[in-house]
Amino acid sequence: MAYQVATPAFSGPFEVLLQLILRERVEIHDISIARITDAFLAEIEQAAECDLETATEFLLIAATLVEMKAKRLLPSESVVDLDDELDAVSERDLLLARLLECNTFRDASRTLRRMFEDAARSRARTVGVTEERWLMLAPVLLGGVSPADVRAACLRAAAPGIEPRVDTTHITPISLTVGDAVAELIEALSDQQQATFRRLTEGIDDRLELVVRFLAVLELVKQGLADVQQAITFGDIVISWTGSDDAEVRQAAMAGVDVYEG
Amino acid sequence: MSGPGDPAAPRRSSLAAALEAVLLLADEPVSPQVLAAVVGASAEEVRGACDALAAEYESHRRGFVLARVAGGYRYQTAPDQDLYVERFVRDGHSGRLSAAALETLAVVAYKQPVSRQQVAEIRGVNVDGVIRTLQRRGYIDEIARLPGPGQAVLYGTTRQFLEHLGLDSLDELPPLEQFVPDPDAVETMERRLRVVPSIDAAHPDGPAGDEP
Amino acid sequence: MSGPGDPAAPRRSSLAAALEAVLLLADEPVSPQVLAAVVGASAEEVRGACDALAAEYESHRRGFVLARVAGGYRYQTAPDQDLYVERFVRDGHSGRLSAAALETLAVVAYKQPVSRQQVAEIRGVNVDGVIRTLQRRGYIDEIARLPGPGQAVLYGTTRQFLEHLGLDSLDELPPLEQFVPDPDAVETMERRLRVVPSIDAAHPDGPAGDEP
Repeated sequence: MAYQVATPAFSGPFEVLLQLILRERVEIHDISIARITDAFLAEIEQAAECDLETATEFLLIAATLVEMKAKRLLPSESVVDLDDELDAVSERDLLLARLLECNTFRDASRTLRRMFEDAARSRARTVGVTEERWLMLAPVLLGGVSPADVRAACLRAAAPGIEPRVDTTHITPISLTVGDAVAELIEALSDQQQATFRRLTEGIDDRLELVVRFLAVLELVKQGLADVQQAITFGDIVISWTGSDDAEVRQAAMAGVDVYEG
Repeated sequence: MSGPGDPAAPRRSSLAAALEAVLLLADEPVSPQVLAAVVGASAEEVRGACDALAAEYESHRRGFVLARVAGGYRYQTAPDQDLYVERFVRDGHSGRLSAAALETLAVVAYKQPVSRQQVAEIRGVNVDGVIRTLQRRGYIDEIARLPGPGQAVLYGTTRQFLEHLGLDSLDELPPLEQFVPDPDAVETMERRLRVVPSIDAAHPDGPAGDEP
Repeated sequence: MSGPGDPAAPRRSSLAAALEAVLLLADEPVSPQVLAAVVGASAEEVRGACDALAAEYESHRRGFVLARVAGGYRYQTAPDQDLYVERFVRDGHSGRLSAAALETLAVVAYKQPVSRQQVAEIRGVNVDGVIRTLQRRGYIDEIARLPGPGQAVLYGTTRQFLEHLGLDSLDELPPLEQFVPDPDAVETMERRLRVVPSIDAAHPDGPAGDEP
């Protein structure tokens, strides 16, 4: 019911560099600097909260890469300045170390996500005491409650998404988020391997719903999970599954598709 | 924690398990009609399954019973465990306000004077029982009545409420907006907290603003 | 009615029934020590009885489970009833954490106590906003302060974090080593970052197709 806007997960310059190195399978000095810059700029543009500090980080990394590349391109002198070389090595090691750390916590966070999701399937009874006779017996009902808790409770009571009674008659309801649609598509495509967009959206005539599904297809392509072909303009769009059939990999892919939370 | 149980275990109806799960989370009696809609069975089937469950718990002398209260079902402690339950509650291990009850109290605190109906609109659930408890425990009280037919009671918080929170006056309650994350959320919450227009009209100087 | 329950039904210990009653009223995980004091048994006996109850519920495929979480026991719905439960509660569970927030949470979970500055260094971005979100959600909190000027706040995960992950303690987090890239991956990254111009000649300016 609630609108959810899916935006790409913004997870830092290391993440972007990691993507470039691991996914695109190129050596750092083989990437054109323009491509790196494009990728960084694209990332910055998409980032919901990009501050000066973040931009600076990106610049720093880009500059480091430029420097590394420049060194690489220069004709190698027979006499190499040892200091320069050491600098280059330690720079690289530092970058490598940070990339490794980034990679480690990214994987750890995906496992956390899975644990959260598994745990969410089982909900705790937090009802507490319901019978009035017991409630009247309790020494302090407000034990440990602070003014801030009261404020939080009031905001919670009024917060969106808690109960479905918002008056939504003035907006067109979207029953499906891009995230949902991606999950649906992954399910369908990994099963059928190939399908046309027309077939995947059979029976759907709401335009918004179609758009949501189309965005989901683009998201899959971006995640490297699908290929799209269209033989002629306005022809059928054929979507082929290129992702893994491993459920874990698919879940990891889902973690990349994110609903941004303020 | 999860997983299929031991295969030799007796086949329990999946309806019973679904009802157990739903009722475990219910903080007020749930009617057979609501249960039926949730688990996808008829109210008749639900009633049968609930009664069977209640009988099963009783014959196994469990510590809880499935009681039929106010036209619905809810879990309660078995009467023969009163001794332990009383100790548990008296020692302050439980009996704090549930999150739901605290929300009701908070809405009253910030929106007072406010009617039961208005609180229910904001919370999205019936709050009669909670309001009664809060009033009997001295945290809220009747502070005015709406004019016009029906004369709905308007509630506000009490001195005792302030004392328990260590506050001198309501002005010391942290302002709602200061802590709100982003403009979108503020707007949504504002909209949700806005009292329904029809009531507003009947109550011009009422709790429409944000002032506590 | 003898119910479809266990064949060896009737003889249940009164300890089990007392625990069932008390746990029904608990609004957070209750430690074996507290349970022991309330029901008048040893913590050891309580643990044994709770584990037996949990096994019994599971083998009978009840709609609820007795889970061990954050150092205590509590009733939860059985994971396989999530469909019905979802339909019934419809609460704010949908607010998934963003990938950025989740990665920050992972850093805090594994590195705690850790300062904002340290987290930012690892993540390579300013994390102020995300830290605030995580704190507001109740997953992390200030747990100490660095000595010396400035007294930077050190963050750690909360009990609620454990509860939401369904963990008994932080020891149950999968070891971080498990996520460290394997030597092959490290080597690949290393090679791709290499600047030493030794194989320059063999490697003109083209895409490196031969990389693994």
